[in-house]
Amino acid sequence: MQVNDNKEFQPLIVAFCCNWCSYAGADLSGTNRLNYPTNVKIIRVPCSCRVNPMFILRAFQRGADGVILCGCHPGDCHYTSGNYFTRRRMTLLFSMLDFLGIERDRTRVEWVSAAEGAKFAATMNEFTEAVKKLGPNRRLEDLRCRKQ
Amino acid sequence: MQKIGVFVCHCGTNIAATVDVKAVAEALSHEAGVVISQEYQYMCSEAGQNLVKDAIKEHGLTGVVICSCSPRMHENTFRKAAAAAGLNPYLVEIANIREQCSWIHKDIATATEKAIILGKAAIAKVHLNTPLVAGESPVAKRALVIGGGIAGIQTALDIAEAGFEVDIVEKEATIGGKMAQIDKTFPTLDCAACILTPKMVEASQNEKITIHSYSEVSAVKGFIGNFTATIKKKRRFVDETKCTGCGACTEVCPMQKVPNAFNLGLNNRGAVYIPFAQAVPKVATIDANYCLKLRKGDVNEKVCGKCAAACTVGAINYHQQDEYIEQKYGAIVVATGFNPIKLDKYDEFAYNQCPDVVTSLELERLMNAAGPNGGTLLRPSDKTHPHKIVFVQCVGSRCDDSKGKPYCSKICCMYTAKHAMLIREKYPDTEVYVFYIDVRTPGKNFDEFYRRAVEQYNVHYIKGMVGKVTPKADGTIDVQASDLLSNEQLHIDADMVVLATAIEPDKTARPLATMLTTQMDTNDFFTEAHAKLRPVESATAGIFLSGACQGPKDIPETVAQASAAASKAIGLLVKDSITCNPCVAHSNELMCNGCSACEKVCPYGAITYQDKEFRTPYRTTVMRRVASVNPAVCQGCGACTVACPSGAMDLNGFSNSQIMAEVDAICK
Amino acid sequence: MQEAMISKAKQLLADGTVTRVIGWKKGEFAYDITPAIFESSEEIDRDFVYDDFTSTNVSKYLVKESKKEGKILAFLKPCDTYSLNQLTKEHRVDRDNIYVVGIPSDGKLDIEKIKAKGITGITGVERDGETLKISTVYGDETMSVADVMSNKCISCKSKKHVTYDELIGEDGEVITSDRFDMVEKLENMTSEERYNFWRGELSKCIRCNACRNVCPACTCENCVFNNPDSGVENKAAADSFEENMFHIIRAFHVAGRCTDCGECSRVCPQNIPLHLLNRKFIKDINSLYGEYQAGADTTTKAPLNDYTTEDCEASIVHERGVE
Amino acid sequence: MNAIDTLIPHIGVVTDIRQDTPDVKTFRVNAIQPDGTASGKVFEHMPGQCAMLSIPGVGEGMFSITSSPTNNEFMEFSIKKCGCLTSWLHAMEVGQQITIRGPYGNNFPVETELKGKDLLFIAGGIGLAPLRSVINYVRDNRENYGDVQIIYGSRSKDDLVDYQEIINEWEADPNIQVNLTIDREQEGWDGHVGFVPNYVKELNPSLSKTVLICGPPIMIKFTLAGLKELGFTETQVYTTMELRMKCAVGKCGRCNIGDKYVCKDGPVFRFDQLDELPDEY
Amino acid sequence: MLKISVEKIDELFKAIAEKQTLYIPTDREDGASEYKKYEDGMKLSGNLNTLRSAKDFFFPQTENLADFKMEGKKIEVIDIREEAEDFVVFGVRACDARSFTILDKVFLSDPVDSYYKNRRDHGTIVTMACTKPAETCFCQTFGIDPTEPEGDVACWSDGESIFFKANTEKGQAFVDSVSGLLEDGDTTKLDETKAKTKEIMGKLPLANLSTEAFGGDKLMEHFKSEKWAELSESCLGCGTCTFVCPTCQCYDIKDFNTGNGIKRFRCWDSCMYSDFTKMAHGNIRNSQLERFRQRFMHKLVYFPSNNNGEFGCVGCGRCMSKCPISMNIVKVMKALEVK
Repeated sequence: MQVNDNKEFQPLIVAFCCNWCSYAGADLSGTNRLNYPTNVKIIRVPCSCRVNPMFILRAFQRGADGVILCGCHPGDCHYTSGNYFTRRRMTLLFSMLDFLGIERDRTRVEWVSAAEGAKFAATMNEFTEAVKKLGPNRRLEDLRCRKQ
Repeated sequence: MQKIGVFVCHCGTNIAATVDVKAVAEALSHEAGVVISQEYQYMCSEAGQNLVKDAIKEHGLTGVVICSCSPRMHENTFRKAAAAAGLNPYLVEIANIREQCSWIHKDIATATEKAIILGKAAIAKVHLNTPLVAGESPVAKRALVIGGGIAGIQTALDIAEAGFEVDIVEKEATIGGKMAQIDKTFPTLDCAACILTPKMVEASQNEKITIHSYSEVSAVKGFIGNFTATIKKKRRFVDETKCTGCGACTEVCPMQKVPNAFNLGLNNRGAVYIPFAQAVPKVATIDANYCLKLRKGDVNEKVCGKCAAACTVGAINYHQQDEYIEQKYGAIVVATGFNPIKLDKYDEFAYNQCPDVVTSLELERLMNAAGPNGGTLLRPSDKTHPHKIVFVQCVGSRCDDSKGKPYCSKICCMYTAKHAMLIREKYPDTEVYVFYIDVRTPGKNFDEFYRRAVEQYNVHYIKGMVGKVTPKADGTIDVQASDLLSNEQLHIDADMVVLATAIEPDKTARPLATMLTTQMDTNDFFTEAHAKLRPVESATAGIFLSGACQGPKDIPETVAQASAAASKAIGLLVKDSITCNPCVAHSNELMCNGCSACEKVCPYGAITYQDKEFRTPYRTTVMRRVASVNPAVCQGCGACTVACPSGAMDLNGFSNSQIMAEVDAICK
Repeated sequence: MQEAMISKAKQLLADGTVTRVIGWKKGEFAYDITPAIFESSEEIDRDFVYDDFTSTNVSKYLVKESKKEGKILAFLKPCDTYSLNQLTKEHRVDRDNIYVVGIPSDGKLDIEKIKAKGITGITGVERDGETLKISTVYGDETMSVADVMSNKCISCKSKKHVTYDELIGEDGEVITSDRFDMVEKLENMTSEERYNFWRGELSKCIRCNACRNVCPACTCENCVFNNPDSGVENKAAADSFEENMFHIIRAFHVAGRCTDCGECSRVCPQNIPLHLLNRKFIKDINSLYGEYQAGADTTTKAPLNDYTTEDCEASIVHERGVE
Repeated sequence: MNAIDTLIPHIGVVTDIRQDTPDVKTFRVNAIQPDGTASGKVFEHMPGQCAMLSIPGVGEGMFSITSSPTNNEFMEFSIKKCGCLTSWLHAMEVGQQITIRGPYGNNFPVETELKGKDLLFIAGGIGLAPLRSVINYVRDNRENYGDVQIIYGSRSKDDLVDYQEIINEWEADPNIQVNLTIDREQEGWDGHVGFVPNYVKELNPSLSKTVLICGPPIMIKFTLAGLKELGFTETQVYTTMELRMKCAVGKCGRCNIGDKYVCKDGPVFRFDQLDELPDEY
Repeated sequence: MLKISVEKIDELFKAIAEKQTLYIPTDREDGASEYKKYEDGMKLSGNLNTLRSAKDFFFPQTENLADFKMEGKKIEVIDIREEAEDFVVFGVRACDARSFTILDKVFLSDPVDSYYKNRRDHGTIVTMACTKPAETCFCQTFGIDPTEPEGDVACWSDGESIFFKANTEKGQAFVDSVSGLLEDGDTTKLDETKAKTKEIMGKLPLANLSTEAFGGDKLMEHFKSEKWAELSESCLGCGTCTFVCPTCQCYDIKDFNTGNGIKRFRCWDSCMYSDFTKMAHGNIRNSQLERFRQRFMHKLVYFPSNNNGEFGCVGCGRCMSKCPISMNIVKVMKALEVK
């Protein structure tokens, strides 16, 4: 959690982006100077299917307020099928988090192609706003890691 | 202790305008393990790279973090620079502070703060980077082409032309495939045999090409550059090396009631046969299901044996056994082709009841000079000349029910136009009706061809569906249809009905795909590695796709793809070895459960299992099934790492601990 | 039934079909039954038991036992056969080295439920049809069997054996149960209510690992929670996050593989309804990817190792149910 | 709360690092004085006692203190690289702080049973580390002991721990007999070649000696058998056990073998004592 | 003897809770009882015993030992210990009360564990005599009389009143602090209750369980017994028995990196766990047999050997009812005592 001058809650968003589509899409939104908030920090993975649920939990444990996963559009996976596995895994994981009462808007999967710089920026803006509304992650945080 | 060097790039003002690069370098210099933290105008310039190289040498760096533009831009640049300075290139990490920081943020304070965090994440990751060495794997200089139709022949010829050995495996007694059965080709109407058979001969005479006819691939092991295939040469009871193809045996065979498969059962042949006059290899084959001697069970019994007696070179061998050949290949090309679908489910077209309802492929044979009627179009039932022929389009194609196929078979519109035109030209007294859903003629000279059929040859094209085909007592066939344009019901008294039957991949394709660990779509067409960019490669490295096994195609498309697949294969075969991507998965055998979850999600078939002996703490051993990843095949997607419940599977360059370290650093 | 099983076991031992038998062994009281391996007729005569309290699923023991020399006879209840099939599918057992005798089960009793009725000092339990007679040092008690049926049996999903070499008695059918009712009830709560419910439950966890160690799907050579390199290793929940994480990851790792045998909840010393987590996954899989019963066969791909191009998007989680 | 708890460690600073063999490094550790300088010892100890060293976040492990108690300037630890913590320690540079607590365990009975005795030290590989403390203690109190003989062997010349000290000090000491051996012939080695157990038998030490032995389990096993053949009894032989512990104060239960806690009742045992323990070490 | 009427127990609780933190056993939704911090309206459980033992109060499942700050090559140790606040644990049974004696022998022996001692110094244990023992009870095997519990203050109920007796100075201070609510009472009915309980004790199935075959002198005999293989064959290697046991005290020390520093904490560990003795150089107990044996040998042989014959078990019966496969110390004792 970052606190800026006007003390508005600034969520920490971790975005896992696949190397081939979404990371390139994020680059493109940079190239096109499309703004999105600094709250979003991107981690590059080869494919969205590399993202283990453990990584997502880890992010929440360490103080992330939202986690978003971006990959190639279904059918466009560089590895042909990776994002299909991602889709099932994340659907089930998010459903479980929801079942445990973790706010469902803290997690999201979005397909962003290398050409969709605008979509990337828009998605990040939207997601950050959504998480901002939820306030700090309290239900899935580790108190030991909370910043003073 | 790690010695990490951090290099922050200004990128002119691209970064420096919104990120306080000095502050970033300063902040990162305090991170654990960082021994040098510098900033520079243009890191990617030669001077910038030298800065990195010098620091590596001077400080004995064990890791390098470059805070600059996207790794997609210059990761390779910096990796090369590191390698030049003697540092393993995979000990370099890039923090993307341009595309994903300076270019999207405006506020210097927050952008700088973010850049520092991204730098810290890269440092955290590089702490856990391990030197990776790209492996090399030798390439066997030989290709296997599965299927000997026009696709397989063209691929084999092209590969042989480039100087590599090629084996064609064809399950039938001759190569040639479907094209050999076709009469004329659209849109030029030249004779198929005239253009195909020379190619067949060329293939048989090419020193680099070995044709295994009447054979199938029974096992494939290995991976790109290093496949081992087992080829089963089915016994044909004729010694190929002796047989001259004279045909004497076929003439003396007393069993002449074998449906002639080449003519689609429209006439009969002997139990010993040569499929057609220009067959390659031109060698006789005995059909054991019909041969009087072989059906007896005991070949030593004195039954028939006329063919052996007639053979002057002693090629007939009733004792012949299946033969298995094992061969190493660098590349495999799949060219298994297609077949018309079975029409069992289409009772409405009376295909099974009425001999005068034929498929288009059957019509090809009926019209072919080498066909059952010597090229005169006669009704199969009474050998009379048909005066009214109805063509039905899309039989089994573009179906949304389970009877047929959901896709368009692509070639039917054109060959029907061809058939209609040929019939009208040869038999002007014959009326031709074509019932279609819509006519699809994209292709060079295709639409002109179709229009010629309509305008010049007066073929009656009727947009509508044929509802029912009923054979009548007088030998004619009642075709009940609807004309969608005039919106009326029609009844046509036809002499013949020709069904443009959908085509489907050959039945051998699916087991083959399993053997090759390649992917197929739900229609059993092989899936290409990328629908647009890698249309002739399968997702499994070293396996290429040629012809209709990948999707419906006409002859020119097939030949084009065959040559494309050949060139891809050649591109592989010219290499002595292939460099493997070192960022691949690897399994920790001590933790592996052998549960096969990873194998199930691997799109490349890179994971295999073996039973391995492990020592227990009690000086005994235990056998355990464990996974191993073939680094030459693995492409590094990481799907397996998540499927693995025990965490035995991890990915080089993006390991669990590396990604978690990045998460930790970002969330700190 | 016990007699038939004993004579079957003795027969198979005598004719050399098997060298060992896995079943259940009598305890100190009427209910404290332990899974056991018998190697002789004498041991079987002395200790073998099959009654209302033999609820332990012995399939998991076969991971180790089937790798030993000599075939082992396993008496499996219908639900246990699903576990065995799943283990066979995952190559965790050597099915050829197991002789499965399918045995019927009309539901097992839960001693905790009996004790929860305030009954203590139990010296004997006798079943007479649907009535249970319990003798205690404080006098005798009677109660209805249905009242103390174990939870996993109340929501029984199948009386059918999906794998066996031989059956004793008639095989049953897959049955429809209301096993998803509680999951649904939770789904219909608000997010806050669900959160409070699960905090209440999971905060009871003492991380004894009984759920994991009894689970037939948890047969990893080295569990991620024991592996210091996995990044999630932990021994005790030092924070509520770790309580959540352990159960989320465990449920996720068995998702699509859990046969819903109910052992996790049965053994939990803190009575946490852990099976609800697994059932949530099962329910989701069934509704999103088509009915799937883990262990029903040994060939079908597990739902998480499979996909279709038409699968729903993860956003479905945001669209359905109660916020 | 101001009660002292041994679980709360002190800070030590690594002031010198010596690469002894390819996988053994010896670390010199000093206490941090109130003025921030590094000097002196963190605590006093007896020969054979151990200390828990740790890098917070990496792990904590028990190591023998290899320097002699008679050394008042610093403590030393010879550590072989074999796991996560030791790898980290090996990667340390001078100036690195570590946490240290102790001393733990019992010691070789240098002031009681061993006093006045002829001593024979037998060590293999890193097994010299715990004995070095005793050897130097004995050298510094030479008048209290009889003959002193050291038989030390390793895989190769490069694997001899403290080689410089051995040749410069021990071999130069007229009051000590040093016998070195390496497993296999090696260029530049003109000393004895052969395994320690065989060498011991060859040297046929006097039965008057009390033996202190430390090394790999297999070496200890065969050497002990050899000593018995020569006529030694178990009451004459001391060893120190491997250090698998966590709390080091006999409470966490990890090093419990029979009714003994290695961290508290050991690590030094006489062989006749070990006979009374279950074979779990 | 001083007493309070059962109806007024809430008043007593309130009075205690006003001065210090009070924990009482109370029923939760699933019928099991557990110790909870007393709040108004909370009811004392009628169950024989709590699901978890009372050891948590002095030896919690996880506790922080120290914090570290790391910067460059520097390490800073932060002593996070704080003086504990006074608290009362009410309703401890005789078995659990004895467990503190056993835990004291471990944690208060040299070197004293300050974390444990801190809580011990500040905790007052108020025990409650049993009236309705269960079949799993075998405290009498270890010389514990459930009708005469130990503890700082012992309590008895005769159904109408609760009687108090201070056993220690701390206990006396506690009784004095609430003496305003207590009155002198007649113990006739209580003596009857005690007698009745004693009678039941004699009838319990495990009444005759004996420790005769065990103790420090039987070390090798039992260690080498062939029975361990059969006893341990179905053990799952979970920690249920250990974690519900009032006397098990093995622990692990771990570091947790919060991102801003290191927290060193200790947590319960179990000798039944496969990685309990796993260290960088290997594992000394690789099989479940060895680990299973260790746990019972420790309670029945090793501990008495070091503690004048006192056993490491108090017969509370928790492991008997909670073991997933119903293997337990009683079965072990019965198997081993047969020669």
